[in-house]
Amino acid sequence: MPILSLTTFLPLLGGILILFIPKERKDAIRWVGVGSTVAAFLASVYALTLFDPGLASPAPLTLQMVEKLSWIPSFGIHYFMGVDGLSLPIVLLTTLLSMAAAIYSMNIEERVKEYYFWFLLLEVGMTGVFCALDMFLFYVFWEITLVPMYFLIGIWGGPKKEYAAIKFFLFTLFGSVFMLLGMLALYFASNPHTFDMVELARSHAVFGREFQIIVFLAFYLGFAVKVPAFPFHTWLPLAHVEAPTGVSVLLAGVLLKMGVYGLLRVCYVILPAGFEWFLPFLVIIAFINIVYGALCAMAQTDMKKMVAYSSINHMGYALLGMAAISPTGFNGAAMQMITHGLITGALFILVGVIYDRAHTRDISAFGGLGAKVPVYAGIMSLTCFASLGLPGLAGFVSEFLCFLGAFPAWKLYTALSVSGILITAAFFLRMLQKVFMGPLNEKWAGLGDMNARELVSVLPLTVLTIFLGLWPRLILDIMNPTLTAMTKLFPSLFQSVR
Amino acid sequence: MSALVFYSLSAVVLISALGVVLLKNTLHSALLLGLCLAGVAGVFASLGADFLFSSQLLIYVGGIAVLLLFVVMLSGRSSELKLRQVNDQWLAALLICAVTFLGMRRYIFEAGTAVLTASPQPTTAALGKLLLGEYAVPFEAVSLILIAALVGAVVFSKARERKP
Amino acid sequence: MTLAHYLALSAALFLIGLFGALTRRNIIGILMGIELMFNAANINLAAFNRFLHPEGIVGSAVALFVIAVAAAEIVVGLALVLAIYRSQNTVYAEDISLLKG
Amino acid sequence: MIKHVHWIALLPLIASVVILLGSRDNTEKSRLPLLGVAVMGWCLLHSLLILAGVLSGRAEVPFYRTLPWFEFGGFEMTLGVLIDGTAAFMLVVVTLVSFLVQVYSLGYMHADPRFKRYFAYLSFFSASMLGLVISSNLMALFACWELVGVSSYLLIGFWFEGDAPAYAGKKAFITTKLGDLGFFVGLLLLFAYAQTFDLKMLPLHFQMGPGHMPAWVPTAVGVLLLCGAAGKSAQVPLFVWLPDAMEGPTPVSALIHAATMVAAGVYLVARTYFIYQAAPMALEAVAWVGLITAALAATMAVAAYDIKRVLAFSTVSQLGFMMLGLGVGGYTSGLFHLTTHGCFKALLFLCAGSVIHAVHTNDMRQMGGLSKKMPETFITMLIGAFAIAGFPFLSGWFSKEAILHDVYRFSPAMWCAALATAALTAFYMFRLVFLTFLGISRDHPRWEHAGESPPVMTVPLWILAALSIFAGLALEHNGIFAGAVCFGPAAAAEGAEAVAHAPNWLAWGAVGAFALGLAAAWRLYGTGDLSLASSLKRSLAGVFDILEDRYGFDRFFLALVRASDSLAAALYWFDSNIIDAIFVDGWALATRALAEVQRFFDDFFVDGAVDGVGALTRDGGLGLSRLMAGKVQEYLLFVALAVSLFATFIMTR
Repeated sequence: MPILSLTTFLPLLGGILILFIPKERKDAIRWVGVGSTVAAFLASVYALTLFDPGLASPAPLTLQMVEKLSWIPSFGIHYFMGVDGLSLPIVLLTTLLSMAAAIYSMNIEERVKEYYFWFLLLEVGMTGVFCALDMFLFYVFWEITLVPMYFLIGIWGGPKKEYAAIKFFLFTLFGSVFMLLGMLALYFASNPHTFDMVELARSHAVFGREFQIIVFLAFYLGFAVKVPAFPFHTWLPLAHVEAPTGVSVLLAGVLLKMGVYGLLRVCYVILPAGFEWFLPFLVIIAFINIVYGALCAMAQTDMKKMVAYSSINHMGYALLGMAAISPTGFNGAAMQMITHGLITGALFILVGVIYDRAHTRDISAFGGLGAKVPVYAGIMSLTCFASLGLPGLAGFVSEFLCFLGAFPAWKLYTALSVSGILITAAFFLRMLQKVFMGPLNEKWAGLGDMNARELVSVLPLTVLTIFLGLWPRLILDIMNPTLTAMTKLFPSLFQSVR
Repeated sequence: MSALVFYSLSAVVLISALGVVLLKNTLHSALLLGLCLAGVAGVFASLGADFLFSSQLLIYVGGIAVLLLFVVMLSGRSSELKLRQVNDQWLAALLICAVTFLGMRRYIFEAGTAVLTASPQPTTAALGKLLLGEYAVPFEAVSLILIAALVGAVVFSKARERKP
Repeated sequence: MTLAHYLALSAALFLIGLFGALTRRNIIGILMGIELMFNAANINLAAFNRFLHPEGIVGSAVALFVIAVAAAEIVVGLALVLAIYRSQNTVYAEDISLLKG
Repeated sequence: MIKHVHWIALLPLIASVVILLGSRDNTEKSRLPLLGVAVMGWCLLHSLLILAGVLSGRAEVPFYRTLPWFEFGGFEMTLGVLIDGTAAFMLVVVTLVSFLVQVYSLGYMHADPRFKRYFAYLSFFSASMLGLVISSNLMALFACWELVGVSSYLLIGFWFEGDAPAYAGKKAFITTKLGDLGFFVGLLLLFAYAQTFDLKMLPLHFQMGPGHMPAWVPTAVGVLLLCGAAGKSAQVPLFVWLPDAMEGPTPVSALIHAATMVAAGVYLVARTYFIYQAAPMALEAVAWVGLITAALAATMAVAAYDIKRVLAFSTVSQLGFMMLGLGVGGYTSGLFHLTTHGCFKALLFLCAGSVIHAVHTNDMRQMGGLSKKMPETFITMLIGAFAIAGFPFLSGWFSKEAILHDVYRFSPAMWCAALATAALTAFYMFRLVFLTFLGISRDHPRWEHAGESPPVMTVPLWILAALSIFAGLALEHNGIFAGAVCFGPAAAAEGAEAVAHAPNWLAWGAVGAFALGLAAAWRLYGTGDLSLASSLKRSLAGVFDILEDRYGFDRFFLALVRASDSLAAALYWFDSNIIDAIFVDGWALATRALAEVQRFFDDFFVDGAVDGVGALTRDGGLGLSRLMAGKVQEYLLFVALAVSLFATFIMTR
């Protein structure tokens, strides 16, 4: 039973179904939309039950639930889908966040039909990226995510939505063009010309060092835009601020992971020499991401922009973890992707909740809401604490593993990056203090607490955050074997870091 | 002795030709044309082409020159006699003639080394056989041309009833 | 006398005829110039016949043909002149430019 | 009995969740807080049984049980309990004080609209503190450490309607978090070389001698852990948050900022003492930090007028003493002082709470003569003051005596400073008692309104007072405490024989300091007329201001915060203007300019060429047509021209 294709293309089925529903029947559209995301989530959970974590061997990529059909024989391109310890959790995260975002987006009133169609198409693209194991297919899914996101931001966005949508689109396209070049270079360099990642991974010894470095840089550009790594991050705050709540949940929750996933899956496995050459720069960029992101977040007054910059900070931890090439580091980076997805997804939903009521995200405009909306205040505080890495919540475990992995290899940078945690704590607490504490601002006297829809969309994320924080074994057992095997792939390389 | 004949004949021909070309009065130039044609007939005679000599005299001098005179008389009016007969492109024409002469000069002086050898034979009989034997087709063609010309001339010179 | 003399004579006659045709304003003058050029050609033909192929008579035959054609041509030309004269009241070449480009 | 020790931490956690999510009614009427008190009572009982087991030797010490928590890349993180003498005593102190404070709070917080949530936070705090005490894994300890930080943040900022508590809560969390960074890096360094966090395995790594890990590692880890401890236990650089933390309800101060949380730092140093044994330099650092903190805090306490701030500075000072004790190798004395301090400091805070509850003000200048109005509180507070000041044979005297003894053995100079601080301690404690209870009332309406607190508040006071008197005797009696709480068997023996041959005048030094402090306090404040005190204050105005300003530490940290804010603003400006505007939008402008150039080139050259050819042919055609003017002779002329050219060029070749 092709479970991965099912998980990927169920939303598409839902999308097509939606096209047949007349525009006026908004509720029908909403239920079909949410229904298909729920179906996709159930499919991915079923995939989880099929997954056998122990099956990781030192071969480049040991994949499970593999579907391989020849698609374009003349170029040797296959429809090649498969998952391993690294990609399955992210697929689960994608479907979960899509479900939460879909539920939350039920309050969208204008052009519901298009919204849900684009939304489901986006989900197809995202899930596909993480399952695809043929470079060509990977690139196709990568581009599929771009178009819906452009429309979603461009139509339902905030005041400067067009500018943000265009900037987002061009920026990512700029990156993916170089990625395409890298892909073609790999295709022509491999002697039986192939796009298949597993073959490329096996034949990485064939590629010369300089070749690997250049191709790595091409790929890095494509992924750095998505991560977002330091110089290429300016689209993120803008896109987040302008995107509607449901979309920015997905934007932060999943799209950022495509960058880090790409670096691990493509750059590390296929171009190890390039990755090793770039390592010192990667650590510096990670350090900048962490401290720079945190400091920029501190200077924000707009809640959403602040959370956007905090995502840059958290992705910095993932980069740092990855730069360690140690099993702990990789586990940290992979888990950071999951926990950041959950926490920032919840944060964006919560910011959306207050925005829907108050139509402003300016932190200083609020005050003393703690007494007025206790449930919202409680969940928001919990999520903020999770985001700043309070132990007992998911954020801490992944952050701790990233630092634990990175410290032996890069002592100085890790020690300096730890200051990022303090700055994160500072700006989140400042936000909590300004919004929830102090005298109640009369303007918000009539503010209502969270309604059922919002609670249903945010609670699964919060519960998972707490559960992962207390019992990380749930995720780590899936990832650990694969990632440990990945670190053992290149015994000769990465001596500087051993 | 033949040199004298040649030079005198060529003098007659060239001077009358110049006269035809340069004289203001068309009538005079028509007359001089007749004289020039007669000179040419003489040259034919010096070349031993007896049939040509006679046909030249007969057709050109007798026919065409006289015809020209008629037409000059018909179209001529006293007022035009004094008008300048030469148009404004004479300089260009002079230059072209000079250039052409220079171009042909080499051929004339190089080719003309042949010297008169045998005496001339009567040509009329041979011409007759040739025209009706080998050249029968061109002979018929020429007769057609002549008829066409005849009919054309009659059509043109017929008085027209319609608007002027 | 050598062929060169005759060729010189016919060349001179030809050029005079050409000059006449180009410069005379009166159409009849032009026709006369053309007649001179015909005669120059005939002299050439006769001279070649006499000097280069004394035994043959082709030169004279062609000359004859030339004479015939010239006659036909001059007849038509003069008829035209008369027609133009009658309709345009002029025989000067510059005035007749109906067939302008 | 010791097998269920993990329940001591888990039960309060469950209780806090139940209380928080239980009934919707947030006020006093809900019965849930009693659940919290009951659970804490059970934990206290259980801890006492464990302590009894440990002291009597029946319980297997150190008790060590773990279960696998999660694996990552070949390493295994375990979660478990490690109970030794120190932990047992610490358990008792925490559960005892927590139980008494919860009972006391039933009365103190009765009018609060969020009564239920308060008890939920208290249970959550107790759970995380107990988790910290019993955990066998340094990472789990760090986790509980942060949870304790968060619960203190929640409790300090409990009345978040006001700006001050909210700001104090945030300040407390950020300052402790600053210290925790050091702790965090220390853990990373530790793991980098020891590959484990388990408190049972770690000592082996550190006793293996220099071969196993570079020499600088133990010292670095020790100093970094000290940073964490300094943050949490309010030592010198990072103590700024404790005085402001008094914004929280007084029982909170009593529980968290007197007995338990602030002791966590000392407990951490004690728990990882094997690291400090392997790094004498780090140990000395601990000693010096302790001494400086004790001295500075004592001086600042003298200048404070807010009753809770005085006690806060006193806590910082006593913590300094404990650190000093540990720093000079007096493992047992430091922890003994920690235990006794837990009791009488909680007592003092609760008495202060009862006073504040009565007169509704913190400022001592508005009090005075309350002894007649609140006799029970007065007597218990007096006992507390005597205990902390070091009145002979009370608990404070025993533990402080032990510390002074170890300090003297370490270095007499430090002993003098410590003795001076002890004198100061006596002075400011009695100043506080005399200002509050003796003399004439300086604010008559408040004095009138004041009345003794209800029994639910005074009973815990009496229990604590009794403990303050007898705890010292009980624990000192034939070295019960020393026996259980010592770093390895050798230390116990060496401790005992050291007491024997110390000079006999040493014991009287402490008593002399106590007498001196008491006399000075009586002279200045006891007799009711405060003329001499105010004159003294005017003359030493300069010194007084420095003390008021807490030696500029506050201003330093505020400046630090402002600096980071401006740095953040500058970076954000850089991000949005330089990177965003120039590189990204600039790039867009560049491409648009390029497009403009191309358009110009396209219009001018390519188009121009095409039009040019068209014009050329048209003009050419026009020119040629003039040639065909209908002049027959001109045509003839051209024909002749062609003939002549033919003649000259072609024929001559």
